[in-house]
Amino acid sequence: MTDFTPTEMMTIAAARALSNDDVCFVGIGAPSAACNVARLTHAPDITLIYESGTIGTKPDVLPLSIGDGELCDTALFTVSVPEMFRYWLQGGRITTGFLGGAQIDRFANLNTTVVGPYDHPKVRLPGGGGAPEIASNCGRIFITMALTKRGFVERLPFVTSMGHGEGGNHRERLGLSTSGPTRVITDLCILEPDPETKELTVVSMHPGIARDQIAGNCGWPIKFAETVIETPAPTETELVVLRDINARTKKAHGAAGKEAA
Amino acid sequence: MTDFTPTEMMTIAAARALSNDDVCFVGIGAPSAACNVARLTHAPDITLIYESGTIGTKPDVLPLSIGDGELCDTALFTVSVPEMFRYWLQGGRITTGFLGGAQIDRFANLNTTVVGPYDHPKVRLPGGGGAPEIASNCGRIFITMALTKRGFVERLPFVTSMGHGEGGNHRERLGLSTSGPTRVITDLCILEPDPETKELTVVSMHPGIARDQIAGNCGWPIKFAETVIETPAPTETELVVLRDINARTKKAHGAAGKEAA
Amino acid sequence: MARIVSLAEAVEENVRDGDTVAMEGFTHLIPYAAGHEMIRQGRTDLFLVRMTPDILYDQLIGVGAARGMKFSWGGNPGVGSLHRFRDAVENQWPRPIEIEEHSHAAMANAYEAGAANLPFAAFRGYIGADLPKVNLNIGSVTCPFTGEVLAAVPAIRPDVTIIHAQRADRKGNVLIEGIVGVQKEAVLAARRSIVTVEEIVDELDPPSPNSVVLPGWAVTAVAHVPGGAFPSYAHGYYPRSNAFYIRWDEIARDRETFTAWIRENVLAAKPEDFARHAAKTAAKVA
Amino acid sequence: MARIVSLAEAVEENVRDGDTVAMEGFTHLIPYAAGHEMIRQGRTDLFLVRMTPDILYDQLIGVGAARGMKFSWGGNPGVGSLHRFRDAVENQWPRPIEIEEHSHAAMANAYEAGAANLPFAAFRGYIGADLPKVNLNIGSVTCPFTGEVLAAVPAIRPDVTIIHAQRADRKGNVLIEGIVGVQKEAVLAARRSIVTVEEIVDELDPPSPNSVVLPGWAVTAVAHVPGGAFPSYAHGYYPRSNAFYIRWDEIARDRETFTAWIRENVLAAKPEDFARHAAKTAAKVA
Repeated sequence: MTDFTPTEMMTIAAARALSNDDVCFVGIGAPSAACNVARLTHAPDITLIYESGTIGTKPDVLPLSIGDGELCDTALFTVSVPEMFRYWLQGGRITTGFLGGAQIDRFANLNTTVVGPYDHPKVRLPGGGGAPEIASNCGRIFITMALTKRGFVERLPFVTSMGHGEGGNHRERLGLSTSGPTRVITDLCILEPDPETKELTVVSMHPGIARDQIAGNCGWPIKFAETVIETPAPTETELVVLRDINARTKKAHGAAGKEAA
Repeated sequence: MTDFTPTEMMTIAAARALSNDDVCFVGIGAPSAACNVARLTHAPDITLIYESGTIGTKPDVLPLSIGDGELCDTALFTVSVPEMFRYWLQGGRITTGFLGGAQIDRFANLNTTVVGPYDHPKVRLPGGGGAPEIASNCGRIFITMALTKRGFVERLPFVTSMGHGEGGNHRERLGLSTSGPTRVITDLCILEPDPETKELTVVSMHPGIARDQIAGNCGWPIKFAETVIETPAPTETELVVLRDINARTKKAHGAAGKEAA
Repeated sequence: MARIVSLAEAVEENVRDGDTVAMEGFTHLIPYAAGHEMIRQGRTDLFLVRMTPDILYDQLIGVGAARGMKFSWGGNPGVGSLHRFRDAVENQWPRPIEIEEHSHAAMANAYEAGAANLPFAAFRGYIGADLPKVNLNIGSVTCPFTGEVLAAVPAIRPDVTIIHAQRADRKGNVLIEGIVGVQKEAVLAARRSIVTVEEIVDELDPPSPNSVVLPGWAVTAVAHVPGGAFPSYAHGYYPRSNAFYIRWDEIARDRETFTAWIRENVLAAKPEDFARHAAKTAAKVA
Repeated sequence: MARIVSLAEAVEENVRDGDTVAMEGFTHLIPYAAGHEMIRQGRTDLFLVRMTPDILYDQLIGVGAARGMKFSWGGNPGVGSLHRFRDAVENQWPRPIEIEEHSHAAMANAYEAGAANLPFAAFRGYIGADLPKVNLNIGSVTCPFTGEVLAAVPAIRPDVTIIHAQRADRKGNVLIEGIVGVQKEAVLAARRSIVTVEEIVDELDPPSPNSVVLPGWAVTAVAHVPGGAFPSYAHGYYPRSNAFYIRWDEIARDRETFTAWIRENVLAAKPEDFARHAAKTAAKVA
């Protein structure tokens, strides 16, 4: 067994959650790496969609932006952004949406908008982008974020996209028939909403991680499921595929750098 | 001067109403012939659009249907039908719409739906197709129809598409800012709505046509403008162009006929 | 993921008696072979949806397969009436038919709304027209910002949509080119879909990254039926048989000639017979 | 009919102080050269509209050209914050900026409604999200058939839309390929439009009949600006300079380095300077 970093474990755990039949709406960063590792390992026929309009894309290097040329070059086809949001996302054709965020609460609501009051923010974050409708229109949502006290907070200053709202059947009460966040994959553990309360609960801990390490990195008193398993360590294949695509990506973006103005 | 038929005069008079700057929504039959004669004579840069989605088309032979392959082959580009009706027609980008119909009344309302009651029609006609929205969304409407008592009627059994409604400022009252029918070109004469009442009024009579011939072919007591001019007879060029395109069309559709099942 | 099957299998599995069926193709790429297969399999009580019914629906109505039809223009393009449609509406032969009539703009918007998973479509339409007086499915909606009142129609959500396209690859990804009509919207609006194609190829190879493609995972069944759009046409394969459209006027004018034509050309025929039309026409073009 | 003019002329004639200006391009084909020309011509009090503001609007905001901005994601893609945007929102430097914030779905639908000449767009959105609490331009509309309540936003109707495209012909017909974003909708929604292009050719020659084309009569001005999308990219011409996006983080972090960069690379530069980037990058690709 090779050594691996917590981020590698997070990406690989996220990749494993995807299957061959998934139609996946991919965000930039960790989700993009996870989806492409899945495609290059156990889910070769997975359909990857980026909100720039590229459908069925198979990038050889990970994009820096959501609309890198590589995504279009390797896509089955590319549609306009209005069509993407209307026919494909709102149309209910996406099985799995991947989100990340600056902050998350215990019901998997996300904030990527502001820290502080909206009108006089302490920190102005980029905003929601596709997240509010990804969160409601995809069959289910996976979230990847490193587990930190700054990120996993007791109360969000702003709900950019809804997870399970106030918990319980809040989604149903708002007329939603999609599942919402079913899994949060961090660098230390995997969380899933409790079936009843919908509060995020640790269901799997990554190899070598202790309970107090997890509790100490979370902004609320985190709960553990009755049975908590150990996340299987990355396999040799998974690590090689991930490191290869990361190396190709670094080389590609680095090369591009040299000729830049 | 060559001899010409009333239908040729009608088509050529309609063609003359179009200019180089027009973006024209073309119907099948007489409108299609008129628009292409205009394009092949005085308006080479006219933009012709057929509701099948073909934009900037330059057919060499006239289509039998609104979606013949010739229209797509010679178009600048071809869009989906929803886009055609949303971005291009409703978008307000069409200067001139061409309509015909089974029946018309004195305010240039048209019926192509039923003769007799809607629920138990004596004759079931094809229906409106694009007409209701062509009539309201184009900058102005031209209508071509042969002048007959069956076609030009006192009262329509069904208003498929609105012309000037009950006359006067009826269009404005309904919130329309487009001009509606500004000219009706028949095989005997040209009619235009009276500036005040909007009642169709004869403004030009084709060569050799007498007033009582016109009055005798109209289902309501038809009015003549204070000054009625004579429609200039077709020129040699106009006739040659019209007859050429008709001959090419007949040949093309005839040839297609021989191999049919 | 689309299954690649025979046309008979595709219709057996996906079209049920009583279904709301949309068969689209705006003059181009009309799925005639699929319609004939439905007649052969004796599907009945169908609610047919199509902007421009034309000969295909004249045939389905004439054999009594339809309980109703939603449409916006019911004629034989450039030729005249649909005699079987008229006979059904005017004389209830061979059975009465319920009609829901719209404008093209309404139908196009309603399919678009269906594809977008919206319950209704709003548009600037029907102003001063009589259809809203006879069609309860034409309503209105008020803009919450300007107070303007717009026409509204319910989204079209067929049980099954059937279209014809140029080609598919072995994963069931479909390419449509030329006059693309409302086919993409009609497929995406439906619960199930059948696409008949001229060719099945190894590589789909669309000419542009922005070509009109339906991915295999958005289609239920793909069937290889060369010539399957005849007497309509397939851009790049064979032209429209305008002559057959003209001939249909005689065939359909009379109940007996119509019934005889159906017996001979539909009931006693097979999907493979369409290949003959395609090949024949293609040869003329070349 | 589109006039083919210099970029300076296009901006002089079509962009006015106080205008609502949409500059679109979803990562791809972002009209940087046109933005720099607006800065050189000193346009001010602009209300900027763009789904993904990115570096282009960071520059316009940083020089104080904008009174407001409507947007849905204001970051440097894959890199981090837009420092000039943050400085304006957090510290009102160099002037306060009014923001109207939406989701991508809302913006895309609002452009689509603008292109379709509708006053508003309805969509399934913002459920359980806080934006409707802080943005009065998010309303709702009720389906007249099902009673369902949907989110609604006003259509976007810019005074002027500016985009970059691959090529135009001499009549001003424009071809856009690859990641086409909302550019077509943004142009059709606007009163006036400017398209900068990599090439002007004799024959537009789209690869498919269904390619994304804007006809010359739907465009106000076309300007030939090779490389005009740099550091964004033009599919088929030159790739995105991801490295410049990364470098921007340092340049923009500090008011002085930003101002110096603008002085040197915008105020002292010309549209023709973009050709250098394009050529250089293209050479690397070949």
